[in-house]
Amino acid sequence: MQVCHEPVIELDHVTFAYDGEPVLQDLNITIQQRDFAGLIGTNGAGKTTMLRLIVGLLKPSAGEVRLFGQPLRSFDQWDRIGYVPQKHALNPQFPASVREIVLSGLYTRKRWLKRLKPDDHSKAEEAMQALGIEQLADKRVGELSGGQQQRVFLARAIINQPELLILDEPFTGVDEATQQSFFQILRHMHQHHNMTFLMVSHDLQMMREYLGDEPLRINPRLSLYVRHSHGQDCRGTDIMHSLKSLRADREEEQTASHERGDQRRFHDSGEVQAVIHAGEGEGEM
Amino acid sequence: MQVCHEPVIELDHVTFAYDGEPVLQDLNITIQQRDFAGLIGTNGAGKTTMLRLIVGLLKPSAGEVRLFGQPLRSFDQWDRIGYVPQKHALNPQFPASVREIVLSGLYTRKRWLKRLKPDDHSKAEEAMQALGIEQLADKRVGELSGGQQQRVFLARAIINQPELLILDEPFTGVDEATQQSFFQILRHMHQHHNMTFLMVSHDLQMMREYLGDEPLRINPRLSLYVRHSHGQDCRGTDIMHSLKSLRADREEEQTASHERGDQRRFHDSGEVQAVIHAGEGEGEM
Amino acid sequence: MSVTEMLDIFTYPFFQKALLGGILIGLMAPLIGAFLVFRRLSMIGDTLSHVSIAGVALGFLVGMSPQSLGIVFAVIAALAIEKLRTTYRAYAELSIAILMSGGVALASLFISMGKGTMNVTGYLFGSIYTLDAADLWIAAGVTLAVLLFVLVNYKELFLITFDEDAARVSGLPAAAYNLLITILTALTISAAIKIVGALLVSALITVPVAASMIAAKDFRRSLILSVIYSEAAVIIGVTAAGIGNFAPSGTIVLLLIFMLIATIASRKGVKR
Amino acid sequence: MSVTEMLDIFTYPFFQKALLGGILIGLMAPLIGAFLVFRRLSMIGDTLSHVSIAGVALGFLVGMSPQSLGIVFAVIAALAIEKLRTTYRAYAELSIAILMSGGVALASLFISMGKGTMNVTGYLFGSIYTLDAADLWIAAGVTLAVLLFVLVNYKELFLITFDEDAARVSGLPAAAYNLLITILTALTISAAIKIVGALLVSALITVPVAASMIAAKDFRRSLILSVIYSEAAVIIGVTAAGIGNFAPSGTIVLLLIFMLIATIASRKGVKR
Amino acid sequence: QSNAISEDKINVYTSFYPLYDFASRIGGEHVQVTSLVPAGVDPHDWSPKSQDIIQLSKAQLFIHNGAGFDDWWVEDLLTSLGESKPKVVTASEGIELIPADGEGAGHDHGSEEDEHLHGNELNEHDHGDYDPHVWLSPLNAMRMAENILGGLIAVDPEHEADYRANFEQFSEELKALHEEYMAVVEQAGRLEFVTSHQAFAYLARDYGLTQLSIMGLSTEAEPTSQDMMKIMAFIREHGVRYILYEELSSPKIAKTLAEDLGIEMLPLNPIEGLTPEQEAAGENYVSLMRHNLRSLELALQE
Ligand SMILES: Nc1ncnc2c1ncn2[C@@H]1O[C@H](COP(=O)(O)OP(=O)(O)OP(=O)(O)O)[C@@H](O)[C@H]1O
Ligand SMILES: Nc1ncnc2c1ncn2[C@@H]1O[C@H](COP(=O)(O)OP(=O)(O)OP(=O)(O)O)[C@@H](O)[C@H]1O
Ligand SMILES: [Mg+2]
Ligand SMILES: [Mg+2]
Ligand SMILES: [Zn+2]
Repeated sequence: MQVCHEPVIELDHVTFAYDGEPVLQDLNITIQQRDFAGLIGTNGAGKTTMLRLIVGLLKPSAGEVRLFGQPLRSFDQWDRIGYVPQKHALNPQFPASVREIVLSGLYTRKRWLKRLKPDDHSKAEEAMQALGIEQLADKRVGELSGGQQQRVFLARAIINQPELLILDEPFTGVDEATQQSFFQILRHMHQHHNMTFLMVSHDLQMMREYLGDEPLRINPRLSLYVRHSHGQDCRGTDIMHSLKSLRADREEEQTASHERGDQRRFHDSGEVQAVIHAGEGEGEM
Repeated sequence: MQVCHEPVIELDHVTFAYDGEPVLQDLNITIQQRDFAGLIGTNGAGKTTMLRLIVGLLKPSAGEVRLFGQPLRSFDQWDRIGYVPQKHALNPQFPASVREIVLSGLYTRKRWLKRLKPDDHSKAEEAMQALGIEQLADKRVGELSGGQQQRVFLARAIINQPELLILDEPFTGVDEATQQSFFQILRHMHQHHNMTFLMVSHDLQMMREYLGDEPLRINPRLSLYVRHSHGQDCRGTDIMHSLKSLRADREEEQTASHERGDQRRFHDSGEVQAVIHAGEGEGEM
Repeated sequence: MSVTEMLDIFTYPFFQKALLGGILIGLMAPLIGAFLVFRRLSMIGDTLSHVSIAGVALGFLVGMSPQSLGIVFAVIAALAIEKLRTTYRAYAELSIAILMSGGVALASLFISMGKGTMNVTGYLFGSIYTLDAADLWIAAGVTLAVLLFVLVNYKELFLITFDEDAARVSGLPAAAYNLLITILTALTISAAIKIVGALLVSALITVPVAASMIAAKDFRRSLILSVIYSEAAVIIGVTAAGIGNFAPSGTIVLLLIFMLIATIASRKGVKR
Repeated sequence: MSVTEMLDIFTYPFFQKALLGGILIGLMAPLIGAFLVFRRLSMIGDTLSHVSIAGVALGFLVGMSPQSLGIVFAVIAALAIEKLRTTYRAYAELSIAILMSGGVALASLFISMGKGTMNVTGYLFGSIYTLDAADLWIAAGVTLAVLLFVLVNYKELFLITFDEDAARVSGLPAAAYNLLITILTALTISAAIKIVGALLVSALITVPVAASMIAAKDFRRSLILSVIYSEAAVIIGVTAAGIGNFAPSGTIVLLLIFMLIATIASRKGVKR
Repeated sequence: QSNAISEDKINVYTSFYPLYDFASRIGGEHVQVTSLVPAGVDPHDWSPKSQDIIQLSKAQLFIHNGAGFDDWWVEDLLTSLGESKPKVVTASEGIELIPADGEGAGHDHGSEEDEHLHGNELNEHDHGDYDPHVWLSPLNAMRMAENILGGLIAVDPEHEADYRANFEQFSEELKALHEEYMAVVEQAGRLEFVTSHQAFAYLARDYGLTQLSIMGLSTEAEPTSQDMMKIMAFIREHGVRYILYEELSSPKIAKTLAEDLGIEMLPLNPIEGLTPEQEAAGENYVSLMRHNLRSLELALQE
């Protein structure tokens, strides 16, 4: 097995029911390192439920979830994971500034009880720049528009540059231009940094353009689009760097072509690596 | 002036600031009967603010808003208006069923203190069918998925078949298929029923496809796509009827063609009727 | 104790009045309580009773009717709560906490200024065993007022409680409605507290609603269920306290809390 | 009264102790209060003090130390609140209201079972003018404990208060943290109540935080500002009450509320 | 009740009204008496103000009731004074206290740590164990007056003679009151009386009466059904025609019984304070006890 093919997310015969109402049944999914997995499904199909099971906010009624090969029960490397939920528990009157919330993406297990360093503040600055909210840094989050708020939570998710980024409808309310540039950052991260993605979206077109047209059916209502990356890793480790390379790309494009829609088509020869045994009774435990 | 050209929404030198921070300045916009107006703008441009000004949830710091020709202060025909906000004040533990919330779309001024009739219940049934949530009727809204909840609020907005429907990012979290079918219902209503629409969306493509490619700039960050309809009115008045005609359309399409994307292009010879005098100092008061 | 002896209690007028009064308040409290709890004002009963003390103390101090001043203070407090509720719209319960502090502080100030005899608390707290005919009539009036208000305005109350913005956009005069709810709340609660005591009223406003919202999926059913919880607790509680010789209010409230815990346990709750 | 006469009050040991005790509690209360208010537990001070009464009454009844039982009850109540807070996660303030009813009901039951005078409340309520050296040491200890806890765990507390799910996903042992916060809250509040009285503690937990959240845009500043509000009210209030001979707690709390109203008025609030 | 400390008089502070009355009578012109807790204010709702403490620290004598009535805050208050404490007199000292539970079976509190020091005060027991309403019997009042006399003499031996003379005079009045009570009891048609709260146990003991109360000593407790039924049974059985009630704390319970049983209500004042009207009418402890006697006389008729 190649180094990059280690499983990052494994659902092993996972079943879940809310109050006796089954939502997910006997799910077997493996997402590997450097996969970009897009989860698509109708409303109520169980996408959010699945993501919450993966990050441990829900406990499966049967089966096991493993992250980076470790069962969730004993998993403790939460700094390797970033998660943007579908809905935020943001109280509009909670006095927290954009900067504070973005910084809180760094408050992971490893850093408990440690003070923030100047370096951390520049990371926050970069993350905010990446989402175009650097001007809003000192505003109260509750006073932002819906899309601006979503950008804050996206900035929080990438500030830590986690190895696995789990995004539940991350573009909700975000304007077209920011969607494009953020997705490009994600793509750059996917292709040139050792990162794995699991993303829910209803934007079929955007998903298909990057992830190809051959989804894997998890069950009748859920399908997974996966693209694997073998791109060369680049040395830059800061978000700013992704942003710069993105900007360079953009300028290139702008000088090269003006045709709309073109900038989206970046297909490379990614092979689908997700292993899915939906519905099967066995599978490697 | 033609009968269908009566102004429905008029912003007359409207200015608004939050806590001294100006958001909208000297806005002059007129949306007329049977316009389908799409409001597009970057995050934080002031779209939601504008819609909240129009429905009276915010008061302009200067200027006047008129609905159906009447200044907002004295406006009282709220049953002619439907509004779906960007964010819902839905507490997930509030015990309200889908049916109750959809029915609450009928609780307009005219019906205060009146009991609901059996007719009203069948209207609710239709509205729920239109959004594909009839199976969820007796579930608690807080227990639905994000997209399902949004569908509930869309159903509530159309149950009353208002003359003016104001939608703030109505497709948030709604799956692709439902987006399509709901947008088709809206289009049918626009073309064949005397209805006016004001809709905010970040889905440029969907907007452009129906509303054309020539937006009116309101200010550097906001633009309005408008399409006017002169379509023949049809007699049906129930939502079910829109749905049925939609289904008929669909079947037709399905037999006629299989090309993706095609079903979206319904341009008819709508002329742009919105009158915009952004930034001008005067204009008809 | 033989069964006859046990049933003997039902022949006592004070007990009959307690049962009747309890049934009336037990109907009214959760009906108005639902609209308070879902506005995050579940502690309003406790707060109004504490603020009233300030009014009563002031009444003694300036030689006006303590009881009327107590009610005036309750109404003013309710209006202040309504005002603060819009300021803290996302933390509405803060309005209650602020008024609580302010009310107790005023009371302590007035009490410390007072020279005369003021048995301040005595003016406020009733007990379910000490109802007289006038109390019963007031209880009946309050209950009827609340019942009519809720029945006639059910749709409006639902909408304004569930989604105040939507209520405004559908033309409901929200400010006027809020004012009406506020004043009715202050009046009925302070009347009820005077009759059966603050403990019972505060609990009957809150706990049945807390239990019913776990058990019911829709609002109408939750409202009905809360009345059922409340009446069951009152009837069983008054009877049990009567036969078993416990403090009646305490018994009713503990029964309610027991019913709440049973409801939560039976539903097991939604796993987070 | 001449200025010298006015300043004379500062020479009295009881007044010096009041000032010192007030400054200590005035530091500690809003620091822990912020994490309570934003969890919607702003009434926890009132509730714990009422629940303690049940413990004290039980102490009298069974002949155990009333004061220790009072604290035990406060801790149990805080744990129950934490449990109910997850059941009513979207209406967390309901957990407070339920415990309030339950606590008062238990107290009424125990009191009515006891035959003695049960000077129940006396065990609970201190006054800022009656501090002794031991009280000051306890106040200092409580303040130090809270200060250290908040300083050391600032990031964790911010995250768990702002977004509990995010805290879990970033690996914070949320359940353990919640337990820790809960128990620390119960202990410090019940200690502080015994020392300076329930009125002052409840108000200092809530009102400065309510004012600062209106004035400050970020959490750190709002926390600092709440301490400034609180200390300003304590120092000015204790001094004014000392010179003007008013009830000290009442004066401090009314000053706080005045500062709150001034803050709201100066900000005019965001129009809805 | 002037608040100022008088330089040329003995400054006496008392915790509540009857002690104020007693101390004024005995101290006469030599003393300036102030009552701390305003009459009738529940001590729980009261907290001292700065002048209270300052002046208390300058006072020569502080008299409080004891017997569980005011100990808990007196103790806090006194410790807060530090060194400059006045002499403290516990007025109930030496009176044989009645255990709080009417049955007389005291709890065993022996093992309990006594956090609430009573300093120089009387009983080792936790408060709450005894009925604190000692002042409601003229005989006890005499004993309390004696204690106050002792305190005054201790702080101001110079005027011992005057104090003794005043005490004798007051004592005569109390004796006269005692005689009147004896006379009423002698002519009584019955020896039981029914009250709302159990505040008159000392009176009952000293005059061989039986007090039947609906509720115990605590005003915080709720009546239980047995409380109500027992008293009703008693009233019916013995043909009681009057129920004695405390105007301020519990009129409703008495009212309920009176209404249900068709009997009458008579006020019985626990004399914890004076209303402004009573003060204006020149009432005092003795005159109020006479009013109580009027009610009692009616209640004790056959
Ligand atoms: N309650 C508020 N207090 C202060 N400023 C606010 C408030 N709400 C919005 N704003 C500011 O007003 C501007 C306009 O906000 P609005 O919500 O109207 O934007 P929008 O166009 O709807 O954006 P989006 O596409 O993100 O929904 C933003 O810059 C925002 O920061
Ligand atoms: N708290 C809950 N209690 C009970 N049922 C729930 C709860 N949350 C979700 N469900 C149900 O579980 C199913 C899956 O919900 P989930 O949120 O995972 O859907 P989803 O795929 O994310 O949908 P969407 O695209 O709308 O976000 C839905 O049918 C929903 O009604
Ligand atoms: Mg979802
Ligand atoms: Mg918006
Ligand atoms: Zn039609």
